[in-house]
Amino acid sequence: MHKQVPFVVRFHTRLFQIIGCCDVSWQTQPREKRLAEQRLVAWTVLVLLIYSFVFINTFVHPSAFLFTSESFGYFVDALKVCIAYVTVAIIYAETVLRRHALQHFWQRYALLNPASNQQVESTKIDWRSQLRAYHRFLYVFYGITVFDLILEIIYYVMRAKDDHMLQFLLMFTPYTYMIHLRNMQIIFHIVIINHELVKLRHDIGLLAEYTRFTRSTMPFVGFEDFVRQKLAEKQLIYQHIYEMCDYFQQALGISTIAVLLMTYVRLVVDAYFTLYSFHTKTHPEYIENLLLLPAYLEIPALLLTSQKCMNEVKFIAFELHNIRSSVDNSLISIQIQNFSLQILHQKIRIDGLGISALDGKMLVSIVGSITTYMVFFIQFMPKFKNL
Amino acid sequence: MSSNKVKPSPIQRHHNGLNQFLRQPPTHNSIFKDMRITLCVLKATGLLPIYEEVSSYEVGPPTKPKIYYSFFIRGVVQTFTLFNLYNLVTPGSTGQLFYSYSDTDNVNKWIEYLLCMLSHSATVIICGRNSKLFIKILNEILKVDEDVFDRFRETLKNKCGFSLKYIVGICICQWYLIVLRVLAVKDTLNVNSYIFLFIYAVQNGMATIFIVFTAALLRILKMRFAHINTTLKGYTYSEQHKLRRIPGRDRDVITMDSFPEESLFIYRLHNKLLRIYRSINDCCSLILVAYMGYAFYTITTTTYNLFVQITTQRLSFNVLQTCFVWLAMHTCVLALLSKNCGQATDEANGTSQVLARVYGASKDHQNIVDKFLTKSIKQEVQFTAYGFFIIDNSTLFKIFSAVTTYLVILIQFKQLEDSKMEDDWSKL
Amino acid sequence: MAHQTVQPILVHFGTLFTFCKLLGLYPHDLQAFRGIHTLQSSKIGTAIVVVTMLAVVVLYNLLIYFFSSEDHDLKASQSTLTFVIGIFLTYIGLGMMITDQLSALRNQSKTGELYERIRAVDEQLLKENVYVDISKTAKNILLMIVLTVVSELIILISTYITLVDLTDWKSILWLFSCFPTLYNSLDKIWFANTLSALKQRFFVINTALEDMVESHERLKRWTENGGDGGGQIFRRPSIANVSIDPSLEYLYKELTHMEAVKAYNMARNKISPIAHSLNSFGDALETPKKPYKYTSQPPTFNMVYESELNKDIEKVEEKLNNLCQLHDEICEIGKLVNELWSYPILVLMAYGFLIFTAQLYFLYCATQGQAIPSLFRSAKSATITTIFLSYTAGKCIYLIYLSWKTSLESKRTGICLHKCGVVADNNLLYEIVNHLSLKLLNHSVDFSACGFFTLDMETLYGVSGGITSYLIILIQFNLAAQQAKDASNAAETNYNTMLTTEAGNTTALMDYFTTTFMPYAQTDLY
Amino acid sequence: MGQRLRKRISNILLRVTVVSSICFGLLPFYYNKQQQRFVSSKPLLIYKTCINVTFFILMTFLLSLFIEFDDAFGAGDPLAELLNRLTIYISFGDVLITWWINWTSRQRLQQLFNEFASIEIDYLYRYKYFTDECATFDYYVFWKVFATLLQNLSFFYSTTVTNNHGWLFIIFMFLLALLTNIIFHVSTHFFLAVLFTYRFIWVLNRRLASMAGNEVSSSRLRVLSIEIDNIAYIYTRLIRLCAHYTRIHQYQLLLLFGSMTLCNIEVLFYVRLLWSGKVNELNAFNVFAILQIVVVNILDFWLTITICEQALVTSQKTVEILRGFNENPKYLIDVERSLEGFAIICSNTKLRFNLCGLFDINHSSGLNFLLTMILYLIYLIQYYHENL
Repeated sequence: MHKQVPFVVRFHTRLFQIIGCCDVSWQTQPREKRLAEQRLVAWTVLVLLIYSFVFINTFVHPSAFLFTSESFGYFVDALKVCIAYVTVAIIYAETVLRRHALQHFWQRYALLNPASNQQVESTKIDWRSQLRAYHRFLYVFYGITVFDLILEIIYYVMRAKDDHMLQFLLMFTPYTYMIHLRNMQIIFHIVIINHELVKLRHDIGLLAEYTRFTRSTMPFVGFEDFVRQKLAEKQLIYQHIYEMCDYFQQALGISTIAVLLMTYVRLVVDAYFTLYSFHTKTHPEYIENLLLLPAYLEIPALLLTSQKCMNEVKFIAFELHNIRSSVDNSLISIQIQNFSLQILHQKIRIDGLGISALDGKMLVSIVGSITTYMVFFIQFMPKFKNL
Repeated sequence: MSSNKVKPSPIQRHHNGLNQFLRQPPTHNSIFKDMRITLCVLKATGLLPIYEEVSSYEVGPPTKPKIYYSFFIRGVVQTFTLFNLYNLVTPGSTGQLFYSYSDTDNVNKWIEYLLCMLSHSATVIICGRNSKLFIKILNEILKVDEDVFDRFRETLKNKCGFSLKYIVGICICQWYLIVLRVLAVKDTLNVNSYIFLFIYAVQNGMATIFIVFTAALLRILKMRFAHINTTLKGYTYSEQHKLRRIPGRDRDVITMDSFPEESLFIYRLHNKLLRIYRSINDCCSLILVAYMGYAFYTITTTTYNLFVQITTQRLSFNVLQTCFVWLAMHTCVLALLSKNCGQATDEANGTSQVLARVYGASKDHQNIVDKFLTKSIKQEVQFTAYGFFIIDNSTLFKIFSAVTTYLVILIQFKQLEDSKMEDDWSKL
Repeated sequence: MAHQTVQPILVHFGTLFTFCKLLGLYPHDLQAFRGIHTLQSSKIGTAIVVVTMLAVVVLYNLLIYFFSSEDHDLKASQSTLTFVIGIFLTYIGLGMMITDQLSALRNQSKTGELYERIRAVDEQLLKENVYVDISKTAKNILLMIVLTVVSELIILISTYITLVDLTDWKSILWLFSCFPTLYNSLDKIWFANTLSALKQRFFVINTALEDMVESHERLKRWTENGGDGGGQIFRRPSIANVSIDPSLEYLYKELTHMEAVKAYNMARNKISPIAHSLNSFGDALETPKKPYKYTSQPPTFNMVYESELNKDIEKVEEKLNNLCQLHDEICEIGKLVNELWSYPILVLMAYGFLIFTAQLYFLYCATQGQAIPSLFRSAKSATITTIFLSYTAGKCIYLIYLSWKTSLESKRTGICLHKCGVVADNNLLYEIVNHLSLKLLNHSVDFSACGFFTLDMETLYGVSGGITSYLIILIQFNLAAQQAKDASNAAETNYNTMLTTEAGNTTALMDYFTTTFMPYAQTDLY
Repeated sequence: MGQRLRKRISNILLRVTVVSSICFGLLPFYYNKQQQRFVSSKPLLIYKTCINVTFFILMTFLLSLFIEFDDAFGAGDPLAELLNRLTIYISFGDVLITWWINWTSRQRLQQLFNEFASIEIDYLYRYKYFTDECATFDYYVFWKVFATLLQNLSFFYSTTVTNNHGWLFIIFMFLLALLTNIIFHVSTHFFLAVLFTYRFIWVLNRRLASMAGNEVSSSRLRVLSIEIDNIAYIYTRLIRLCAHYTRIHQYQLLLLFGSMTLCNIEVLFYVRLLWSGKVNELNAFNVFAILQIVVVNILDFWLTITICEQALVTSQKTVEILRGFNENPKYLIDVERSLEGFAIICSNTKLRFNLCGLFDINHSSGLNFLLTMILYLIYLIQYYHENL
């Protein structure tokens, strides 16, 4: 399975294995495979243990890490940390428990791009094509990560001395990175599915082109039959993609919701602290508040990517209906009907746990509720003192 | 298989249909049997044209004098509305109607009157514009009845008895409200206020009665659709199994041989009914929007008043009664409307589900089924209020969850006022 | 006759039924159940149920009366809002229990019919030689009962010991505070298990379809590996693909300049590539023959590897038809279940929503050291509140989750059907699959509470959003009330009052704004 | 009015719109008669570039100049001022984005127009009489032009109402009017695109209905199936086209709606301020001068919303007409096949105008917009309750 996977995918999967949230190995021999998986699982559990130790340590002496000067602030801060820990725990648990689904996902992927024994020089072109294929993911991933790192460095350089904030960050930043990476992993899988869909759409578009072309000129004998056959193969491919999407949801569904929730809570809480700092101090240092700018990018990145992926299916339907069959041959029309019924049945709909389809509407609702709570905080800021 | 859930199979219906036919030939068409009074009221108030009954299955356009009569009535009503509007904007004339405690309540009451006028005049104007359309709808329904009668020898019954009850209830409510209102005001009212109240009640009544009429129309449609579905049920696989089990019945009526032409007839009927449904929706949707907005606002303010009454210590039974009457009336009418819309829509969409249970042995039967099913994938009809929102069973629920939210806003206005009063006192 | 072979699912409901009989929840006939495992309506059972119901109602009211003697100061001290909420919520539990029992009385006959139909479905499935394994049901039921009883007892006893003064003999009445929820949970256990039974039936049908797919694929694989002729036939497509690729790429470049509105008058300038690619496709033309070979092969393969999809098309059609009919029958049963339990489910959901909000609100009040209604005294300790809330929420969420899963399972049937169609690439089969999948699109089983809202995860999302926003509203009302009280004492705090009330407005309004955008029930109205 | 007159007027109006948008440098191409398609021309392109540059310079100048002016109402209220600033900035941003998108996607725009033209050529020229019958089309054109004129009028009216008449101010206002007209033009383009889609679908429906209605002789059945295939093909092209131009216009529309909503809130709030007697002069004239802005805005907004709704409703009607084919038993099998294909297309790909995937344009979301507006108004009023 190793060779047919493009290097971009391979590299990033390796990365996710290193941070311990991807427990599948691509060994072909069952024995090595089992060994590798055991190693990965052990590593995941170890990381989880480290995180839980940090968590416990945080609550053993909260005054060192948390914001304790005001009751509501303390509540919110503790809430943030707890949810972060719970999210990380969920992520790792899912990684360990649902690794077979992920395995199936990659198997389907391997089915979709069979080992093409091409000569070496073609791999040169491969580089660029792969980069183009996954550019969206690459932009999102490296963009956000680098942005975040830069901000961290700036903060570290410009921070005030003996800063209480730093301790907190030392405790909290690993969580945020963990969740960020998981989010990126989810986006990565979605992008892979999206890429497959694009390929399928493009092929069907070609078929449509041919049929339209044969409207004007006489095709070779058995052309209709050939098109029908191609369509059947495309149907098989679509079904594989659907299964990929299904396994993806089984493997990462819960943590999708968890990550969204965690990011949401973090945004709300940090908004509270921003307002608080503006409310108490006359000249607050902005750099602390700048630290959560990358977090604002996480949710749109995920939601818009999945929306794009879901829209792709519509275009497939378009292309499909552009395939014209000559009137007397009903086989192709039966095939097309079957395909569109299949699309109707096998909906590619990315929703974590069926909570809500991850698309723009969810984005709107999230933004709306964040504004709600910010206004709530603005209005209640003076009252929290005696609360 | 359980037998007590399914409707009587077509054979029996054929038989009793036949008996009915033998007993009495259909002299009167059944629409007007049980909603005659509703129609009379609507005709009298000029909302519906006063049509002729040409034959038992057709109504003709109204004659000239009757058209003039409807015009006249509408004009009178509209002038009264203008009068009310004038009274409303000139504070002096009906000032003593706004007796309430706080500023907010008065504003609410004012807006309520305004909305009532709005919905009523919307009803009148739209009815006046669509009078031909209404006659067309009635004719089409009658045509459907005729076809059904020719085919099955039976007159469909439409359970529209509720409309009469509702109308009586509404009238009683209105009178009761007038009385309560008059009693509520301390000093003696001037004539303007009396007229104002009376016209207000009339407007309310007419707007509401029209909604009841719409509900009745939908109920009629629902019965037709239901009849289609029961007829189709005879061909579903479960029925076929049962027939195979039960020996000694004449199969010829019910076996699949009769399916093609039966299905043809049924498709035709279904299309007709869908067209009627659509045209009813087009006629009434703006009226529905206006009325629902009005009812929603009224319910909200009434609940708010109730809340104030409960929370404050001074409890006046007059206001309590008023609130309860308002709530009861509007809630019942809204519930009626949404229930009927939901039922009609479900039946209309249920046809494809029933048809999906027909398993034709031969290819052409399957094709007949497919022909219908392909055209009804993800194409459920909806009864929308001018595209603003869908009216079905859940509408009432949505309305009440919206009422709570608005209630909160109102209560906070009240809090603002109280705090402001305290503020002024502390300043004094 | 198949009656012996399938064993009615009610056999496993024995413990639950006896327990319900013990508490007087279900009116059905005990002997009939013991004997022939059917639910038959009985007069005595009805009488017993009515009597127990009345007794519980009376005792519960006594309890309320006794404990509300402590509440007299509440109305004076607290904001009327708290008082009203308390009074209102006290009776919801009772109303829930009454609804359950009344609907149980109403549906006496239908319930038996329901299980009868399930048994009939099992027989049919057995005719399709699909066996439904219902052995786990008993264990599940036992587990649920144990969970329910344990959590009820924990809540009851801990509250009783910590928060009720044991000196007064009347405090024994507190025992009755747990009855409504207990009855409700038992009733819901019936619902849940019936639902999961349906889910299992759906699952069985899907697995039957997938087995056909499996066997056919195995057959294909066998023919690919074995049989020297298969070899180069299967090497062909890859070569063909290689030869195609460049032209594909070229066309791709041609096409990707323009997306959605693409290639209007492109035919002219693309003749050459298409022609080129066409004859490059031309030699790939042997590929299509491949699956025909196996599907239309004489049964020489079938001796070795059995695939139903290769048999004569009538048999396959027969089988698929039967499966679809069974699917439809199960959908009908699902509708019946939904209709039988619609009111209890609705009341349960309302109860969950209100109680969740109220308990949290009272918890807040308790932390602020304000008096709370005496029946919600469990809100005084955070741990009991947590247990109670998790118990209630678990009940609601499990039901929602289960019905969601069931409808998902029923939708999967169409997917599996299409798998069959795609795997055995055969034109006759395609027509059958089209026909049946059209039918399946119209088989709808969606669980809704009286048509108000469907029971699926989206509703859960909306409800959680609603709970938070209403909690905020309540809390800020409470703050406003407190402020007003202070203001009445001291005049100079008016300013704060102003602030608070403004706060109130903004939150409520913005909350309204969010709920406008949230996928909450009321979204469509705005 | 007479059909021919109606047609002529609407045609004139359409031509005027195209010409004026060319003058504004929005469309660098013109309609070529003999090729029957839109061709881009070098001089137009150059003209477009230079006029855009001049406009850009103008706008920077205006923006720098605008900072001097305090808020137009002089309510002396910080929040109103903030709102005012926000409105202005958003509309400036709208203009900027409009230019940017116009520049980047001019080819796509040209394809868009050409696609419309080619659909006309491919199929619809046969049914000229249907096209002429579509009265709604012309009336909506009139309405839109009327609304745009009203917008301009109200703009100048509100400038004359405000009391300070420095020449600088006058120039400023005129230039501002120019810039705002660019936005109006873009919205008009979207409107017209939707309108054309609506008319196409309407004609298709008419054609289908006539096919479903009359009995066809068995000789024409083959032709019938071919034509149904054609119609289905045109339908898919239309839907794809609609998705395309929605994607082109989405950001501009979003910003337009946003600025419209903000402006309305601001104006209504200002009316409330007037009522509260915070600002001394309150007369009917003044109130009218304020309210007409709201009315015109809402009229313009609602036109856009309602034409989208019209298109949606018409495309839903198609399926009902297809149902009408059920009533005729004796079609050949291939007619049935093409009908089923068309039905499946309809169920698979529905017409929708989706802005950035955030929300669709139809009546319900229009209602949402209005309600949000009222909501924020209430919020402002409550916020200022104690000093009103």
